[in-house]
Amino acid sequence: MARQTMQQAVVAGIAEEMRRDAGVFIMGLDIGQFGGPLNSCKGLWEEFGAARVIDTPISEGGIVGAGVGAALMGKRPIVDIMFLEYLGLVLQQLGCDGGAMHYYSDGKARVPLVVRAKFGVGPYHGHAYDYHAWVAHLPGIKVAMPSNARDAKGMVKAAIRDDNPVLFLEHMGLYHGTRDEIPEGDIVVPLGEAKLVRAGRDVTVVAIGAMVRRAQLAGEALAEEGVEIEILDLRCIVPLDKERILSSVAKTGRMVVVSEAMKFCGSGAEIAAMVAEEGFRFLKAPIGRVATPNVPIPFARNLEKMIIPDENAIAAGVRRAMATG
Amino acid sequence: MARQTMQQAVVAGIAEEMRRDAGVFIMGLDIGQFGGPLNSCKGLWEEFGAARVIDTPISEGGIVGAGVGAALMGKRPIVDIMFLEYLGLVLQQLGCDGGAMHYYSDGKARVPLVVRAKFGVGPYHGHAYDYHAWVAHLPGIKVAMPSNARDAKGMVKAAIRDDNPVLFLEHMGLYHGTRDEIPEGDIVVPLGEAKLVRAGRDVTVVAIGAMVRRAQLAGEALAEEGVEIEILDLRCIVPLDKERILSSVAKTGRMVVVSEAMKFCGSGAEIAAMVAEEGFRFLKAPIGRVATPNVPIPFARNLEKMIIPDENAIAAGVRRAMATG
Amino acid sequence: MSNRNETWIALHRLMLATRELDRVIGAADGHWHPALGEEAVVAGCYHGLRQGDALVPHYRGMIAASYARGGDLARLLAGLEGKATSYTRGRYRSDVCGPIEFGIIGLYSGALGPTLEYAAGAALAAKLDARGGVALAVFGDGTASRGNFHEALNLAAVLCLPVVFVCQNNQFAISTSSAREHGGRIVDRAAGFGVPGQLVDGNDVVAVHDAVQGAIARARRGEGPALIDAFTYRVGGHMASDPGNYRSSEEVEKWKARDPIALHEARLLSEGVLDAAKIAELRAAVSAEVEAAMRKAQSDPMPGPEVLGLDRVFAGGV
Amino acid sequence: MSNRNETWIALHRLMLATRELDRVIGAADGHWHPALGEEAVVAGCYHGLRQGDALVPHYRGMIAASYARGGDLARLLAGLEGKATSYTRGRYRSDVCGPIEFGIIGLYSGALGPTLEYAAGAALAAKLDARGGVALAVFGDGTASRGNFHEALNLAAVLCLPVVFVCQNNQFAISTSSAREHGGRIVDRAAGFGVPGQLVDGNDVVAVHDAVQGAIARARRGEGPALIDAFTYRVGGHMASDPGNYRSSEEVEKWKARDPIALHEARLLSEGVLDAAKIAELRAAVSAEVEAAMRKAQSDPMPGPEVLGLDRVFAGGV
Ligand SMILES: Cc1ncc(C[n+]2csc(CCOP(=O)(O)OP(=O)(O)O)c2C)c(N)n1
Ligand SMILES: Cc1ncc(C[n+]2csc(CCOP(=O)(O)OP(=O)(O)O)c2C)c(N)n1
Ligand SMILES: [Mg+2]
Ligand SMILES: [Mg+2]
Repeated sequence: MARQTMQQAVVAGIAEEMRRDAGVFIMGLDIGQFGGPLNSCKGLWEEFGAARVIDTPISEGGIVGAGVGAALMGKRPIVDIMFLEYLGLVLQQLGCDGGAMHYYSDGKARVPLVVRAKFGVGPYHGHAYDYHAWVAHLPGIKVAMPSNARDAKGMVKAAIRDDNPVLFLEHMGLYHGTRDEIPEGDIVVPLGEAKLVRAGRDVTVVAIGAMVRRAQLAGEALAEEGVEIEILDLRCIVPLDKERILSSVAKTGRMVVVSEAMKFCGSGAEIAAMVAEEGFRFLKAPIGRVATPNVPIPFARNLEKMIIPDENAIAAGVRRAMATG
Repeated sequence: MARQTMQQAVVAGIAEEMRRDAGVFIMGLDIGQFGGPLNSCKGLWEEFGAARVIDTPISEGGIVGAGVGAALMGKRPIVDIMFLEYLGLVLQQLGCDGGAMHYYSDGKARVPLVVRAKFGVGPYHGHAYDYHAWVAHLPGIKVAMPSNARDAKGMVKAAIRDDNPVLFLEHMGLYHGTRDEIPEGDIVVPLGEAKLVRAGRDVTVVAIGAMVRRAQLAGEALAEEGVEIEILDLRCIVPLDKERILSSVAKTGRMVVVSEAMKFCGSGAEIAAMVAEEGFRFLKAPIGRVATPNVPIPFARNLEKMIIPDENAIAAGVRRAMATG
Repeated sequence: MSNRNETWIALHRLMLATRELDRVIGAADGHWHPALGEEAVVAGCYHGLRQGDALVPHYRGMIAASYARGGDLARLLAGLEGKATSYTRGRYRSDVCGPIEFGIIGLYSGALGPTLEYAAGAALAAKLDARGGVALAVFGDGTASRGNFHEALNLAAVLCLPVVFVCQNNQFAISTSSAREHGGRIVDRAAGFGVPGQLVDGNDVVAVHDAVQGAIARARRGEGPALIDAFTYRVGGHMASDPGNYRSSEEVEKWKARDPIALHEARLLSEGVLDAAKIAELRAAVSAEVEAAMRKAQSDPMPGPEVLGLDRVFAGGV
Repeated sequence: MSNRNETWIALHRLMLATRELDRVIGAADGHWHPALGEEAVVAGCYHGLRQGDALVPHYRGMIAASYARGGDLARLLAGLEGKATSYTRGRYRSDVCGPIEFGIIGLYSGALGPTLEYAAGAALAAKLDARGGVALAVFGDGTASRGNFHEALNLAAVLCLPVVFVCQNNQFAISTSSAREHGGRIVDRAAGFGVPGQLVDGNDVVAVHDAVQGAIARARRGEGPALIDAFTYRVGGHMASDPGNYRSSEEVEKWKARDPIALHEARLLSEGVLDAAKIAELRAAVSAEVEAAMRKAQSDPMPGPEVLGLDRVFAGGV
């Protein structure tokens, strides 16, 4: 057992896969000797050398495109684009083209590519934008977002072994935060399985990434009011674990979807719409969405704090859900 | 009164605005002497010359970026990117940067930019993808999609006069189709107002673009079964006309959202989620979504036809909504 | 027959096939993008690649590229309408995307540009394997205005990747002439990346072929990428249905007079590689082959709903 | 005082301010991106623009650019933390985005590259107005790897836009040295767009200023865009907190010895523009000004919730 931060766990997972499979390599800006922003690749260059830990120019489209090309030729590239804020620079290659190749080739092309990106409001001021819904809208590409170090390791390993492009998201607010016990051995967390992190009878709270911990805090506060929420850590937006969501709502009859991404047309809308369509018979109350409003993230720390959902906002959303039905 | 196709109406609207305001100009690929793919700019070069109808290289990011820059300096550029399929090439400039400038500058910057794009399954085989949800997810930019020639003219004029970036979407299946009577004079259709195109008591059908006509056909078939649907032509995704949607659902208690865009994380999810949150008390049945499944649009015409919602799929969605509650 | 003669005949055969494809498909489909006048670039590039090399063709010439790599012509033509017999069973179009099973990376969307980056990535894979593999990327002069060109060339230069970039420079991007498409010459962009640039007569199939093969050999030796500007002219319209009236007929006629097939035919005759009878025979054989393939493709069935495969979007299913 | 002398003193003043900003901000904020060693490029570019010209600065040097255009130093520094007194009242950061009211187009996101396209667009607006306005875009050598560089330069070339592109070439993009960032030299990219390219000593403020002003004058005359490669060195770390240990200290020392401020000071002395006493006076004045502004900024309040303005995202409201 090792106690590791999310940053350490992700790097450890990548290193294990690079040891296991000579076809795995990683490229990105400043990931070599520099170790990557926020140490996102710390130690990889020292162990695997410049041939497999490749520093590149500031050409996000070029390196994701090169990742697609190398993946088509049988490699398993990992591309670190630094920040999810740059997703708009790579969407064509990663999503539109990369996601379609397997299907369009009638199953003959495979694109086992992982694109890593940091995001989220946290101690690092800037680059917080979370645009993952764009990729989730596209066919043929998976979207993973761990909420803790253990899952981060297991999910990055699953992502690397996956034969599809995977967007792997690392929240900067969780990155160097608390440490988790990581079991020895080959832990792999299959993509597409949500995790029950708190059982409860009253309201289903669907959260992801940094929102999971905040939902847990809200859950503790609400318990004191006698409200027991059930929290699902979604872990992946694609594939979406519809079964676990629906069966929880079947039990509670109420749902609040929590998201750090902007609300309008965010992936929280998909989850709410899915339940409004497929789980309507279970619902006793409106489906609440607690999300960042559609506003450019303001820079001043205090303004920034006002727009990102915290435990109070989540608890308030739950209380609204309890107030009807 | 002139009888015009959507293509003619859009061009006429642009020409009127170019006559009105010397700051309006248009740029894009092959829009000059060539007249634009599908005649999207036919006649503009002849009337306004190469200084205001500007042919550009194949540099979608560059020309949308140049549009942003010119707009910041007080012009009112229109950029024709040919096809919405290329949205991924311009998202940073148009959406992430362009949409944030007004807010981030504390209201001092204005980006009166219109980006036009054709899309949709129709007689033109290819370039059908509808990625508008990406832009709708971003703050500070509007998204307009007319369903008929008259609205197209009024909306393109409103878009040009708007002080925000607007993504203006032209469906290729409607482009050279039926002609509408276009009243003389300065018709302007404000962005953000949905239109009631069929009144009915049983189910609210929210549609947009080419789906409006199909919903109307479904409405006729359903009427023979005694089911009266109320059809809203959304016209804009941003701003979203929440009031009209909610008041229709308040009346009918049922809603089906129809969309040619892919279902997962599409804008139809936002509409469903909004009603599941704010109109839950009206709902008697699950909110149905009739949309294109998340699959790369297959090329064979018969396969393509299978995935795009038609009047039968819409009617089936309505019948499902009627079957419960 | 000497090695050189064999190559020259093969080049001629591929040029003839390219032209026959234009004739036969163009008659059936107004949306077809003919390579009329550009056959020397098509044949010069696509003939003679090694098994295992990655080929990233320009869309204009994609069917010829797929054929040159061993694709079945009838199946390729079936892909024009998405017939069940095509390489993707109708899921995708063959005119912009060749079969991946022949090492071809085509356009998987309508967007021009990213394929240059896929070529760089394929070359990176080859470099990691260190077995002398290369990637060949062909693209239009208009496509060279996209930022992807810049990022791909720079990345290839910095990482010293075994990739050859060839601009099929037909001087037009739809209606946009070179002067309005790019400042400067494409070939002069090479220096900005520290990469050798070579201008070749794109109407001389042997010149194109030799330049491409030379650059490929250099790349195989680990000496890095190269840019070739194969300068030619789009004699036809952008599409079969495009009258191309945005340029003078004198200009078109001038270039027609430098027809690459006629030029090479004259060389084959003057160098005694083939006589007139053999040349006519070759033409007739190619023509018959293309026509037969087209007839077959046209009578092939459309795919059934089982091809749709909504649960086959991801590798591994769902 | 002669025109030349005035300009030289103003350039010196702006270099001194740039260095003082680095010293004062760097001490307070480890995330600050110092322009240490690059002051000649900063001052040489940003001094002397006309009212109405569009300025699109590099992020490194943004505060100095905003100051040079007339921004209030205390308000600019207040923007480092998003204070209520800053030009955007805290909605956005001043270190990467100068106030639009001074004709500055900054970075409205973290993405490097698109600003070159905004500059081309601002130049297009100026061209349509035909009143001799120009746009000046400054960007890093690392940024030059982005496709935006290519698209912006090509567009500017083809449309003959009045825009000057200056590469603040400090030979590093974070830890990535020139050799690993770009094949070839930045200046050599100009020829590929048919645009004049000029390499200048980026440690000589007069050389930079003259080159930039020359290119601007040319652009004003309607002769189109130009690219200037202002070659210098990033003496400091990427951020104030970066030890920069991915390069040799000899290399750093070598460049420190060519300190642009010392070089220009020597010239001011030897040409008799200023004597030692006047130079010391200038230094002290600039230092006092920057320190006072910083004190003011640091004591300013953070914004209240009224600044949030969720209904002010769109012009015209909502
Ligand atoms: C990114 C992008 N923009 C626009 C188009 C539309 N388009 C299709 S072909 C073409 C012209 C391409 O010119 P070039 O690269 O010179 O190839 P050519 O047609 O001359 O063979 C254009 C603009 C596209 N396919 N992709
Ligand atoms: C598109 C993009 N990719 C990556 C980054 C992260 N980043 C911030 S500064 C920087 C280095 C920029 O290098 P250069 O353009 O040479 O400017 P310098 O820092 O040397 O002044 C990078 C990579 C970014 N801001 N934008
Ligand atoms: Mg061309
Ligand atoms: Mg630099």
